[in-house]
Amino acid sequence: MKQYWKDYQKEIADDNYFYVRSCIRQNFFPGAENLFIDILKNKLGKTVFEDAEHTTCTGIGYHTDVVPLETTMTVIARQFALMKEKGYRNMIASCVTSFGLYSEVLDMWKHQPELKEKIAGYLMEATGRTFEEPENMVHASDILYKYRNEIASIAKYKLINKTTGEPLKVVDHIGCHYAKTFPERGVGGSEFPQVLTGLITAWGGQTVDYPERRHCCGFGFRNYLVQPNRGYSISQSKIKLESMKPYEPDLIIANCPGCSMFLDRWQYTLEETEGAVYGTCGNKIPVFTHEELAGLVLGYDPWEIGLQTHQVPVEALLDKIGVEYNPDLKYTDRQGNLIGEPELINQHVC
Amino acid sequence: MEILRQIQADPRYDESCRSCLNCGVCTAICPAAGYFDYDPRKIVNLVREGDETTLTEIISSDLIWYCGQCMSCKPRCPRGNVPGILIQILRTVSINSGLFAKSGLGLQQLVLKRGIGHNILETGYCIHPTRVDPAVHPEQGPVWEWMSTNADQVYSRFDTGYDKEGPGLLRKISPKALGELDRIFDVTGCKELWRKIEDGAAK
Amino acid sequence: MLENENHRIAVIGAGPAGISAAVTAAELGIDVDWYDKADQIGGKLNDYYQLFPDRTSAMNVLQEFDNLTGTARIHKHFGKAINHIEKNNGRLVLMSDHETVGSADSVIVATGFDFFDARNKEEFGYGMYNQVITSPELEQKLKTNPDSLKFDGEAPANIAFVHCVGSRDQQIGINYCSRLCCVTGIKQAIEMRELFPSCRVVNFYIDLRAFGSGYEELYREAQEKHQVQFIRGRVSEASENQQHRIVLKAEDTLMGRPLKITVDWVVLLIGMVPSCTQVQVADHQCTDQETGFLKAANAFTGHRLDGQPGIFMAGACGGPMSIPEAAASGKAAATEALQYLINR
Amino acid sequence: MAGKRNFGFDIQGGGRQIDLDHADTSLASELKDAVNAWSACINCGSCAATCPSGQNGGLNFRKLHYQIRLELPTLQELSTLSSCLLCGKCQLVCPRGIPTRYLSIQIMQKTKHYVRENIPSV
Repeated sequence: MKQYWKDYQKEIADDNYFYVRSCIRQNFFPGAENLFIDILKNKLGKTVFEDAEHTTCTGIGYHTDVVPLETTMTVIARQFALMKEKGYRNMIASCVTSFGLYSEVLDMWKHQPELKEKIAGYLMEATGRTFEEPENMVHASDILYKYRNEIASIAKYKLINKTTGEPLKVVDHIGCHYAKTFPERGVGGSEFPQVLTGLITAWGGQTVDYPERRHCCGFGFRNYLVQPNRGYSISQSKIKLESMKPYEPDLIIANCPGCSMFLDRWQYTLEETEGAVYGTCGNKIPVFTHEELAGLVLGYDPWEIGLQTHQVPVEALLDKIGVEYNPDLKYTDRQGNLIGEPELINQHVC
Repeated sequence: MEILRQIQADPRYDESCRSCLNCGVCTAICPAAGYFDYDPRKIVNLVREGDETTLTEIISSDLIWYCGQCMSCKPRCPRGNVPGILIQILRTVSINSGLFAKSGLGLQQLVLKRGIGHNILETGYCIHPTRVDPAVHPEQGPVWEWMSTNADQVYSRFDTGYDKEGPGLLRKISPKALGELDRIFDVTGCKELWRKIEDGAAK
Repeated sequence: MLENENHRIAVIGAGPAGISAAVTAAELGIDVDWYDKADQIGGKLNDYYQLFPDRTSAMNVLQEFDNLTGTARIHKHFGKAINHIEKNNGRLVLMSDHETVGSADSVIVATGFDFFDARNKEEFGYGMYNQVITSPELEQKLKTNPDSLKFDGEAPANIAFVHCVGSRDQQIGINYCSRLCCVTGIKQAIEMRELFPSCRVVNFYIDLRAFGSGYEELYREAQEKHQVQFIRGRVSEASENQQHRIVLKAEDTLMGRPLKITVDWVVLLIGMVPSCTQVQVADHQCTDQETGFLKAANAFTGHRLDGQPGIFMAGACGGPMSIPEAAASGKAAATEALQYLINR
Repeated sequence: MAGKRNFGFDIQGGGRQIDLDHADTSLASELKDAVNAWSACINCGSCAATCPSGQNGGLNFRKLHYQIRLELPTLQELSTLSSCLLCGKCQLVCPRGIPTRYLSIQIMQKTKHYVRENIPSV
């Protein structure tokens, strides 16, 4: 008989990582991945390698049914081939859907070795490459979970309200493809994964358990990507936001780039269409990725890690924690010149 | 080939569609079932009944296009079924048979293929800042509009490698890598699938 | 009948099957060495409130059982779990961990079952949410402290029973049906309606297996007389709201629509699993590979364990079983043991 | 602020979910007192299987009865009962002895008002 899911722990390699990026994270959270690499290299002293030749895993194409299974498998085999060529065995995926898909592919190959042979043939034919499966395959949030206490020991800030001394109330949202597809591959299993809760509590915050905690953010692939279908997508986020609202969370964190983006953007849309606001004091709830949360407690500059690319403004939260920042640099370029400002959304002060 | 045999020939079939208890745990937490007139439990049953006329009907209908692929159904099923994966199979068979074009939602495959599909082969990414047009993405809000219109400056702030060859944020994927992707798409039948989507939609 | 008057039978377990086996053997004139890990007879019967289908008091049944056990031929050795049987020169040696406790010419294994640990079904939040309890816990509350079933000092407004928890579920590696949970849920639903007449009681089931004598009648009584609601759909997840009530999601499969309900109590009807103290027989695996319960050499004809002369099984160590079934099985095993000693 | 912009899609849904916390069971309460064995149904479907009107689609007596016990059906769902011929075949086959023909009449009578109020043309 299986163990209790919440006790489930998985093996997370301790160094020498091969990092594969996420399409959505790069687009919408452009500071997050470089921040993650920087934390690994410069704060934790790890070796992490990014190969310029790696590409999308085709996950969004696969889940929108425009890329067939064997194509996706072969593209994934190509990523494995790059990793092997560079001498790495431990893979970190930035994207939760990539991670889920890598897990799925590895599982199918385990049960159907002839399929793996077939894919090896395709890869050879198309690229002349050969691959080996990674020894260790994790999601980026797993790494931060593994080193959460080390990060806490060098953190500049805690997830604590500076004025009241109370821990911040943090909603954790786990991307569905992180553990629902393979519960044993997620820290803590599929029902109550510990991967983000671990970060929140190690860094001084308090997790919020609300009824729709396990509900999907509603990305739904084709249900978002085609404009008239988006009602499905926003309705699911609305279910979550309405359910968490009474708990007055200070912050939402998500390990999936899609979830992070949708929980951020749909708050804007819901205010525009229905006048609904889910945070306190008439504010929306800031949404962070796991890298951004780590960066924040480690004292990185909020604008250097990309918090200005969020639709929900983060300043009220930064003030609550006591994070130092220069408001004048929010919308500037690398040289410090103002790029121009997005249309401002009202922000209230409690 | 009969529809049922095509479904059963998919390597994902065995892991997704065993016998069903009709307990409804899948439908209970399915985001699509709360939103559409859609019931993943019934899909599993229809496939297991295996009636060709019914199967032809469902793969010609909107019914198979509601699922959002979150896979919330997977960890709960007491028989280890995965309706979300069965849906992937049904969609594949629907496209291969051309029947997808009989459904309004199925026909959206053309937009998705020309969007996501072409993005992958042209940029190496499923999505790219230059291809998320604020005009058709008003819900992305003013910050995205700002990022998208000032992409070079915004993205370069975080990585000078933006849109250049070499590692880094949204690097330009090399012609060599794009060439490999293109050949993979050829060899593994993706281009063939795309032809079917274009042809089916044209009819 | 028996040529050698010194033959002894050991009975391991003092639940309904063990009681019945020990009493029967003693009545037939054989000395019985009786073992149980607990200090008293009755096993789980001690924890029950009322028994289905006729709601007999569990204590009365236990008292009646106890009255039968006072014969001189029964020798109680309680407070020690026998977990291993060795063979030595035709004698069966009883071991507790690695210590020899006794020996016998024939052994009846009646070690019963354990309840499924509901924490393994994490989606129901058992062990996390106070308002999620199991059926034996409800039984205990009904028996000793019905007041503890109030919610915030008031009669609960809604109670849900969740069937098939730890049964018929590949996710936790238990594919068999525990059979008795259905009727337990029906009985307890009635008890809750009687205790709190204003309370809505809903049973979430996949198939209602009211197989025993009087069970179907009890089901109908629950529906008609007590207005217990039955919804055909397995609960998919339980979560806690701000008032610490439990929100359940299921599909009403008869409507073909998802369904949501907020309740004050969730009672998980947990299934039966092999006992952690189930006896291991030396040099042989007598358990069913699939279920882990003991398995008779030929379940159609008797209670003999395969390849184990003199060892018999009785009751729920062989799989989910009701109390009358376990008692009958204990009686049958005792007569088979006697037959064995005569024919030996 | 609401409705300020057209986003190209509608926000709705959730209507498929049966919400037992807020379901209207007033009709069920009335019927419970009026009809013997009201709650004895085991959803075997014998009534629907033998129903002449049900053969043509529309009315599913088993489902309608079940639904009323959960929530108030929509007008459209209730109006399917208008095709009931009151032939009583359902009553002959019910294994739990529910007086289904009488039940059908009772549902019609008790919802007449409701149906009239909501569809003025009826």
